[in-house]
Amino acid sequence: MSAFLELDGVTASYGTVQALFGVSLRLDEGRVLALMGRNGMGKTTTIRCISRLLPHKGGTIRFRSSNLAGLNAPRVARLGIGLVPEGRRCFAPLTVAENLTVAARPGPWDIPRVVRLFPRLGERMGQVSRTLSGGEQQMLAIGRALMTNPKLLVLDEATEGLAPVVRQEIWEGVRRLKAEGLSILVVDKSLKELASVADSAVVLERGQTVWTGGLEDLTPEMADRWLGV
Amino acid sequence: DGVKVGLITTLSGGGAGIGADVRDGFMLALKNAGDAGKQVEVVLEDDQQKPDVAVQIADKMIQSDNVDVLTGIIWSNLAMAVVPAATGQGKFYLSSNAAPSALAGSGCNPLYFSVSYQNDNLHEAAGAYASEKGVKKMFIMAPNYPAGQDSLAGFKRFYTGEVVAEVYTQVGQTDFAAEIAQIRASGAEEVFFFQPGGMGIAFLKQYAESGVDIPLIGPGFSLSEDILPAVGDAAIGIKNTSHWSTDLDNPANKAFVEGFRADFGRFPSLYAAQAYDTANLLLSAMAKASPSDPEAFRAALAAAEFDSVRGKFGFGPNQHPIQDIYVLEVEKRDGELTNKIIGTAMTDRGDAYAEQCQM
Amino acid sequence: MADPILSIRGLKKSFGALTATDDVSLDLFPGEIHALIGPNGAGKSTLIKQIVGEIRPNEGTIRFEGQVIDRLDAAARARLGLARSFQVSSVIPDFTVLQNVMLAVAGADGHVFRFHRPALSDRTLTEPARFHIAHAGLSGREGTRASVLSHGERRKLEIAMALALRPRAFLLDEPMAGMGLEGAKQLTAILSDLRSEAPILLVEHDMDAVFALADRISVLVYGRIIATGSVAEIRANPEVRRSYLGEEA
Amino acid sequence: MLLAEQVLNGLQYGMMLFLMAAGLTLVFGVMGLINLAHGSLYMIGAFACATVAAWTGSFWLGLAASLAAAAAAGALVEMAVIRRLYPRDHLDQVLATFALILVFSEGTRWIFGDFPLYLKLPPALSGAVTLPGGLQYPLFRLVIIAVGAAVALGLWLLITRTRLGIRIRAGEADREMIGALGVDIARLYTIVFALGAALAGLAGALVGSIQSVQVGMGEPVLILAFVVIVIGGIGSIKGALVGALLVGMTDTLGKAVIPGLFARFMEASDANTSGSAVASMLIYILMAAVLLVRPQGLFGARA
Amino acid sequence: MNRDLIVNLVIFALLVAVALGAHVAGQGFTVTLATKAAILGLAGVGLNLALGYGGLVSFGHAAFFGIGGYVTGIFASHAANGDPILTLPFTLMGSNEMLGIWPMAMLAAALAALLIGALSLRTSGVYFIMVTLAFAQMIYYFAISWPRYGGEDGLSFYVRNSFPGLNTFDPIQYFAICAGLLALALLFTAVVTQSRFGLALQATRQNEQRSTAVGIRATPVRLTAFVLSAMITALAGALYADLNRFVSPSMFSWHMSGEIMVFVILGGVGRLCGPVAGAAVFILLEHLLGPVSDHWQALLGLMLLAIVLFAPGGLIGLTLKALRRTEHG
Ligand SMILES: Nc1ncnc2c1ncn2[C@@H]1O[C@H](COP(=O)(O)OP(=O)(O)OP(=O)(O)O)[C@@H](O)[C@H]1O
Ligand SMILES: Nc1ncnc2c1ncn2[C@@H]1O[C@H](COP(=O)(O)OP(=O)(O)OP(=O)(O)O)[C@@H](O)[C@H]1O
Ligand SMILES: [Mg+2]
Ligand SMILES: [Mg+2]
Repeated sequence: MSAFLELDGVTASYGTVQALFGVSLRLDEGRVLALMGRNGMGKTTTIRCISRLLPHKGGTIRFRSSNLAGLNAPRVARLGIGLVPEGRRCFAPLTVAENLTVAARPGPWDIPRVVRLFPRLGERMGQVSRTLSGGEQQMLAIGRALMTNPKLLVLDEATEGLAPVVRQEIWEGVRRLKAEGLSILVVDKSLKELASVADSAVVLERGQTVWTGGLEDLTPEMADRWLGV
Repeated sequence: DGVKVGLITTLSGGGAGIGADVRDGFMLALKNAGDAGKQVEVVLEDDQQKPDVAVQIADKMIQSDNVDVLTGIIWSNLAMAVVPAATGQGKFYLSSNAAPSALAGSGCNPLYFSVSYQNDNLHEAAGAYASEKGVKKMFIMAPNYPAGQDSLAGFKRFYTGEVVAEVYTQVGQTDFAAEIAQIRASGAEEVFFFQPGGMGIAFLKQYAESGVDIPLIGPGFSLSEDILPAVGDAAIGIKNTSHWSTDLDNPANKAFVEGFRADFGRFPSLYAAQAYDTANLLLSAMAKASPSDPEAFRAALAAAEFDSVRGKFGFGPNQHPIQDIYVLEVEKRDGELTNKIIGTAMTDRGDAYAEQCQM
Repeated sequence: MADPILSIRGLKKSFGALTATDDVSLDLFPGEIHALIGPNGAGKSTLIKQIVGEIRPNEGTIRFEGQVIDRLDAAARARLGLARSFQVSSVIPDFTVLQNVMLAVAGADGHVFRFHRPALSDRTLTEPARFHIAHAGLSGREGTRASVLSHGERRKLEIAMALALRPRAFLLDEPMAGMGLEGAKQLTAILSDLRSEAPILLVEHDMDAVFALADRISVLVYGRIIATGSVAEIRANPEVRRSYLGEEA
Repeated sequence: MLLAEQVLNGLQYGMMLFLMAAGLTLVFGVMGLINLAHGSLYMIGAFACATVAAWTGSFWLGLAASLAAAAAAGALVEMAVIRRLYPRDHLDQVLATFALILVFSEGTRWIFGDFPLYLKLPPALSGAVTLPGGLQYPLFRLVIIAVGAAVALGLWLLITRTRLGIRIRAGEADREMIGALGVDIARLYTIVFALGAALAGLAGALVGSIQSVQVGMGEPVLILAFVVIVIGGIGSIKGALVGALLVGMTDTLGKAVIPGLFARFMEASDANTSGSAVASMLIYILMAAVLLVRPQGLFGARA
Repeated sequence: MNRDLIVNLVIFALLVAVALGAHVAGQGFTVTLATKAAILGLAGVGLNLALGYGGLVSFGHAAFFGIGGYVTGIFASHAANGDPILTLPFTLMGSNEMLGIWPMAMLAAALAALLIGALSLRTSGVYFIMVTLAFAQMIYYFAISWPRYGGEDGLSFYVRNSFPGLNTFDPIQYFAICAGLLALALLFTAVVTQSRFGLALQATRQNEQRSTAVGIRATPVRLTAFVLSAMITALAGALYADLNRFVSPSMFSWHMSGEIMVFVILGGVGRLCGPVAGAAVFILLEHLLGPVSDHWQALLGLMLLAIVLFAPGGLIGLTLKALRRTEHG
């Protein structure tokens, strides 16, 4: 069976500065993959390559058996990748409702369903997102990605800045989404939570894949070496 | 041997049409003069209608091209920059259009000749005409800059009736609804307006649409042949004052108008006529003297012995024209709009500033 | 107990119908880390913005070292020694890490109108700046432009700039966010040492850090402080557990 | 009566300004592009209308041509030039569109010659009508009020009520992100830019038919359009409309009233010149005053 | 030496070399063109301090350029006719000494900039662009219709003002004066932008919120930069007036503001010699294309377009990039 998402030896640079030196990973349909590594190791850069915000230099990226090399960001997104980017990036001058509808595509996720997940957003529908609290913006970013009804959800530190109860709800939601068959690529710092949802993990070190396996196989020494715990 | 002429005029932007007439009129005269015309070498440059550019071009023509004579400037504000620079460096300047009052009075200069008309003249003539016609109440209007202020002052100098309203519009204004409303409410018998270029086109079109039927009178260049096609039939019948017209009956003018139409396929405007006269004045002086002998050359110019398209033509003490000024009316001739002469507003008119000139 | 360094009384701020800060009173004493926790949108950042003078409260008074600072603008408050970090990193993107921190040093010593001496060779700027960069765990990145830092590195720069202000009080809005496990551990150690220099008002959703660091915790819900107490007291508070901590108590 | 007419003139002039600014509201206000060549697109519309009307004798065909020509020029400009500048500093747009002004102005003169063109209203729109109250008022000025109002309503609906509008605003806020969510913003931008250009062309044809159709006609339009949009608050259609009406009223009533006021305490002819000097500064004084009180314009969101 | 410094020196040296070469070859007018480039470059250097380093996109710098010019014109014309410029509150006589006129021009512009800046800096972004434009337009319309100094016709003063020990009418000597002042202004800008003040100014441009949070109030910093910038541009205006022996309201027009801005962007925003390169190239193109075709402005437009599209960071950005590429092999 060919993988749902597969990266093989991907390299990439920002201008003249190389950031990825060979990232490989594989995510099968309906699974959750954790992407891990210390600050500045290339997690976000990898995600930018997958969603074509940064064209990669070498290696291959395949998603649902298309080679992504020649495609632009909107095309790839329409193939079914929903991105929750690092730093939220809500559309500041748009209201919550507009943020949610701006890129919505038909499917099970609609506004009522997002509001059921994040009741707080329901209370703030008409507010421009610039003035939302940090956590509210994070909820909005997740809701916005879900509204595109993706096949692959990419979460880059999506629980950053959320209150513990909400964070628990998000993880609960992730588990539910996984149960519904959605594939998920997740970057997060909470090992405990990742362990409970991720089927496998990839660790990056200086822009390179250094380890792949089940999270339960990650020994404390490895965690200390690569993640600093 | 020959004379080198620096022709500085506007060849780009909105004023390029007038510049084209100046250039074409000047060149036509040289062409018509045959061999004599070949003695004149012309350096042509675009002033972009910017005074600083004009003065730099003048410097260049004087310092690098070694021209003997400069001419061609259309706009007063450019002339104010260039004329002192040229005469200050010992070069002749023959104005083919702009002749601001400052250069006619205390600022006059032996090396500077106006071959056109002193700026106030056409406005004065309009005032004289209105008085003579017995118009008792006039509404007068011009843009708010020196040429506009001079124009209304010039009009009032010879107008004896009552000015019911004196309105200054904004330079570059394109909508005249407010002024037209004032005209309608003013109770004036006629309206004198000075609106050069695009402002004039816009005003005339809007006036025609407004349903106000108070007659208009303007200076000739507000209804000259370069803009009449753009105004269209709305202009027919409007009176204006000018020292020249396409139908002036003299041989020089016939040759000029026909030659111009044949070469360029349009009626010449007064700008073209003045440039044509300027070139002929220059040629007449060249026949008698060389610019290298400024005294003699100046005397030869001052004699003004050439066949002007205006018929009789002479200079006053400040080297500005003394000439007749006519009343014209816009008409359609051969399917094209132009002016015809319907009367004379002033005869042998000089200007109001000559006394202040000490040369 | 000593006098509070920062003392807030009856602070109120509304946005239209929403009361984001509702009659909040709070003290920050020398040597303490006072954590402010509460659900998303409770008004924590809004409170910090009012303390630093970025937005004006509708009612209430703020005293800093005994002085009423209600009328001072944000820059003046910063120069009095109120340092803040931003919830969303806010740095000077085209400056290097070093220049960013130098700017903070220059701002703190108040001598901005010097036109003559090149800043980069001014050791009164560069030396403290390098020290704080090292302290925040960014050594080796001095010459890197801030815009190319990774998210976590930028958070560290944010801390270095706060340190460089040599403040009399720190107001930190979610400093741990985005830090990564290792960074969070380092930062916990840094903050723990810092409290002897100046007290900290710490807004944070990372409960590991809060429980490890806080001397006192206040809980803000819908703009109101519903509880203040020690770590143990707050962990035990059923209301706080229900509305905020969930399983993490 | 005169005052009533001047108020109507102010309203009409305001609508005319709005019409001239409408395309720019879309391109600059909503998409956030500094397009100095807006006046050139206006000029292209007028020239296309005049030429086609002269060929075919039909103003209406001319009007259609003006929309088409301006839209085509707009689309071309967007695809060939503007598109490459999105990731850059706004100032590069200033330089690029300044260069476009030169190209368009001289190009137009190249094609159409040095002289102003003839463009006249069709008989159906010309002449004066008598309003209730007995006021004679030019029909085309009423038409401009109507077209201006229709354009305002249409734009407002487009921007606030359609997904296209939301997407464009999102693209302005974060172009990369909207792409990552699957919206092909490049194509949308081309469409909207062309639409803005078409509106500029429409204004050029309509307004040009009662002003002069000549090279350089777009320059005063450019500045006025920016003034209108900025007074109203960038990005707000309602703001642009209110801004336009405010400027129109101020300008018209200023010209009508100020010289008279000055005449009360100075000599008549001085009052006329200095009064009208002040009147010509008035809209800039208005703009400065509005922005000093509300730095984000009347209806602008706080920056 | 670093690359930026070399590029800056080369640009300045080129300008001087062109002028000297033309002088030796007896091409007086080319010297005048180089002088014009130096003067307009100087105006751009002024604007660049506000726009490039401070992010203050002033679309009203023609106001200061024109004030510099008019102060020169007014002093010179009063010197010629002997009337005092002012009798109240103190008597101020005309002058034709450049060294006396320049400080006056800069002072007048500084006062105007203080007022305009203090008001305009309440706004930011495009609003700032438009408020500065508004103030310049007010001055422009005032100048057009104010008859005292010629209104739209402008003011001629026939002879260039004098400078001790030099014959200012000699093109190369006048060039020397302008180039000397340009060099001083460049040095001044280089020093100021490297200083603490420069650090603060550039910080407020990029992130005002952050600057405030470290205790730096943006407005005084910006206002200072705006005033300094206006003074440099006014000096350029004074020199331009003397170059032409003539001033007119077109110096105040928005075209002028736009042109100065174009020089800055063309050369490279926030680059020391950017405005000089921009002005020089613009003038060179204008001069070279003029004779090529009647429609040279279209060609000029296309050339500018090509530069924006293919040279991000302006001419200097392009040069630096090319140098970097050759260095990397
Ligand atoms: N826009 C950029 N330009 C240049 N370099 C960049 C840019 N963004 C990131 N980098 C560099 O690329 C490397 C990888 O960064 P990336 O953002 O992928 O890290 P990360 O693993 O997501 O880190 P974090 O946990 O801090 O978010 C870092 O060294 C960073 O400095
Ligand atoms: N300018 C504003 N206009 C309207 N509502 C606002 C404005 N600023 C903040 N709010 C609202 O006020 C509430 C408090 O916001 P604040 O940012 O203080 O929350 P917070 O406690 O910091 O939350 P988080 O932990 O998610 O960062 C939120 O609901 C927010 O949407
Ligand atoms: Mg990251
Ligand atoms: Mg917050």
